[in-house]
Amino acid sequence: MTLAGLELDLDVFSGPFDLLLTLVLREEVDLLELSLAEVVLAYLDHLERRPNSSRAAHEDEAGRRARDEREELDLEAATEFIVLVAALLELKSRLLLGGEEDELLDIEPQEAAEELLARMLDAKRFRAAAAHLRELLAAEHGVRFRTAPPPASLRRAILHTADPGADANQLGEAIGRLLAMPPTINVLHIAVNRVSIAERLAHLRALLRRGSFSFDEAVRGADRMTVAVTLFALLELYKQGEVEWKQEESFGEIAIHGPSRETPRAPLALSGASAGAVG
Amino acid sequence: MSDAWKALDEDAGERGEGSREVADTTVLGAPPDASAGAPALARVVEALLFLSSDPLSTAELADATQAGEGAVRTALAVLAEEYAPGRRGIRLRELGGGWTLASDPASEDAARRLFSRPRSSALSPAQAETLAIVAYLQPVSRPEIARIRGVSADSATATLLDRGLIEEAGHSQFGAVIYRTTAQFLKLFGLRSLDELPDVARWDPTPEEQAQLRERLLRAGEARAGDGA
Amino acid sequence: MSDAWKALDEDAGERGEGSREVADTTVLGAPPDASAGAPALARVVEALLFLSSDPLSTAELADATQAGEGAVRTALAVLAEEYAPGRRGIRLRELGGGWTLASDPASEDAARRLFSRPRSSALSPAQAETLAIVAYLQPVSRPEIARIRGVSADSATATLLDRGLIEEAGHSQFGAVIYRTTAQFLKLFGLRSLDELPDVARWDPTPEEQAQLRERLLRAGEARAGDGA
Repeated sequence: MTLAGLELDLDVFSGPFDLLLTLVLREEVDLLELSLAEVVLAYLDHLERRPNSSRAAHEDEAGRRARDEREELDLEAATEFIVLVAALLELKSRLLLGGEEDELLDIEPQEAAEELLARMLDAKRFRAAAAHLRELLAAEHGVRFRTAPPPASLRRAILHTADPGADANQLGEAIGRLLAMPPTINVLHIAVNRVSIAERLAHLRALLRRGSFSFDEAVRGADRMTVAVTLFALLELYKQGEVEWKQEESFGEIAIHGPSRETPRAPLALSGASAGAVG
Repeated sequence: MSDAWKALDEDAGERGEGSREVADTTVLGAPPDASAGAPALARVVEALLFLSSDPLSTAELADATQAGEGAVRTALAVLAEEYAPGRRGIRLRELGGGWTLASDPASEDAARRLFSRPRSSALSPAQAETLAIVAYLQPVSRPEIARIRGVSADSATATLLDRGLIEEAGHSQFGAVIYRTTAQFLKLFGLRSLDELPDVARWDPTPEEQAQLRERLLRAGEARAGDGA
Repeated sequence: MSDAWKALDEDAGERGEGSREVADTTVLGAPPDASAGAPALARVVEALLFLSSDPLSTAELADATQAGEGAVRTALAVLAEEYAPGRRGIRLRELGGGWTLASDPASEDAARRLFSRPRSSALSPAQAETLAIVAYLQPVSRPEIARIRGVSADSATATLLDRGLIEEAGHSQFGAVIYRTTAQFLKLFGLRSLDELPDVARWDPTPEEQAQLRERLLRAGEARAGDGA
């Protein structure tokens, strides 16, 4: 099962996968118009279809067995496909994002191959280095270190004579770093509506300050993405112990309020939450 | 030295612990004639005493080594001889119903010089940030530290606790551990009190802000977290 | 005791570094009957190694004991012999830029029974790969790690941070957190320093293999219809 056998029938291209790849690398097919998800789906169909469709009725038992063996997933071809699609995805994401790496877009097949090669070598190197590290760690199996603190008497003695050698200014510097707001990133060129968790956290905290509220209120008029991110933010607040909630029945209203020590934490029916909120 | 150990080993055998001794060596897989060093069981007991920060009873040692208590007592006798006062920098002591290794008091001056000096490794950025948050906002909870830093502070917190710069100061109303700095912290940073912490204004990137330090740190931390997500 | 140290120090100073072996036997080495125990400086060094949870460099030991580095090295040699593998339940190791005492692996079974948890779990493949990238390329940013691995390294990075094997080393010019390995990493992996990691080029494919790979990639890019099917 070679990749050459993969026939595609897409909006912008009809023909074998190999040809598509060539055309993309030569910029004869616009990568931006190509749905890579469709390519992947076609490949999966291709994998599923092959054994049944190709099995001839008159084949004898031995012939069929030999054929079955041949038709087991060819790992090498599958790996190659994944590597190539990954490369296409990266090229496409660069096209979509634009920016400083523009010059890399005009790459020739030769350059594309070189870049892929460099990447595969890097991956191979560090996989091998990782195996080495695991061996080192295994060789140290059973070696333990003492972690006990110094005895109390010695600790008191140490405190008594400790040298004031540390600079308190580094603490002020650290606070200064933490006070700096991150630069606002220009996201105008991205069409997708962006909702940040920070924003939804702030929104929920603002609602919380006014008292209790329902999840529906929190996401009134919001799109699905905002609803999802809001739910995620709510879970985060719950994890931090800043909110508690109650849902009387599946798909029912989720009542949200600040923490009270009396109320035990109740698990949230997630399906109910999203369905109730989105619907 | 090894002769002394061997003599004890033989002695133990003669005293009637022989059968256990054999069982020990079988279990632990050491050759019966450990001529180069301590007998196998004594070595394992020594390692356990070395690793444990609390005294270990004979019963605990017997459990862990799967040897008899008699054999463990023999091993402890071997170690007691080895660690007799004046022989080593470490002593074997019986304390609170158990056995423990402790440094020889003769090394106290050197230990004080070693530990009272700021450790050679400076604070990592993560440690400095965590310590700064605790110092300026104390008491402060672990989730707050994580919110301000935008990443988990567990490893940095553990190191600061380990170095005695911060300590636990109870729990928040939500059950999170809260932290404060220690007297050791003041001493090492040359501060008489927390009031002497340097004024943050010098490093403040947006000095015109009037809001409280805590609130501003949380806001910036959340902005960073939202940015990364 | 300070007199004894002083004497040792002077002695070591006179002999210089070249004659360390001679110094071992004639000055500090255990007398033939071995009944007297380790010499004073070796005992203090032993106590400091016992007390410290981090490896101690020769310089730190010399500072704390107020002895010369030569004398400290001699004392370490005495201890190294005492703690030679197979002799004791404790070993002297040179790790992470200094000297430290560690348990002998032969005691691992008993230690696991006593402390009822394994010393440390092995690394997952993703963690090992991330650690390898940090170890070889440090300081390295999170996006760089993700680029090399081809997948996000967030969870592996968090685990490695939490286990104290890597730490933050500031921020890149674009604001990404950059990482480096810790002394703990060296210690747990049995390395004296990062220099002991083998050259990463050692795992490169041969030029022939690389040529073959390049060939295959090019073919995949240029293959025409009609080749297969």
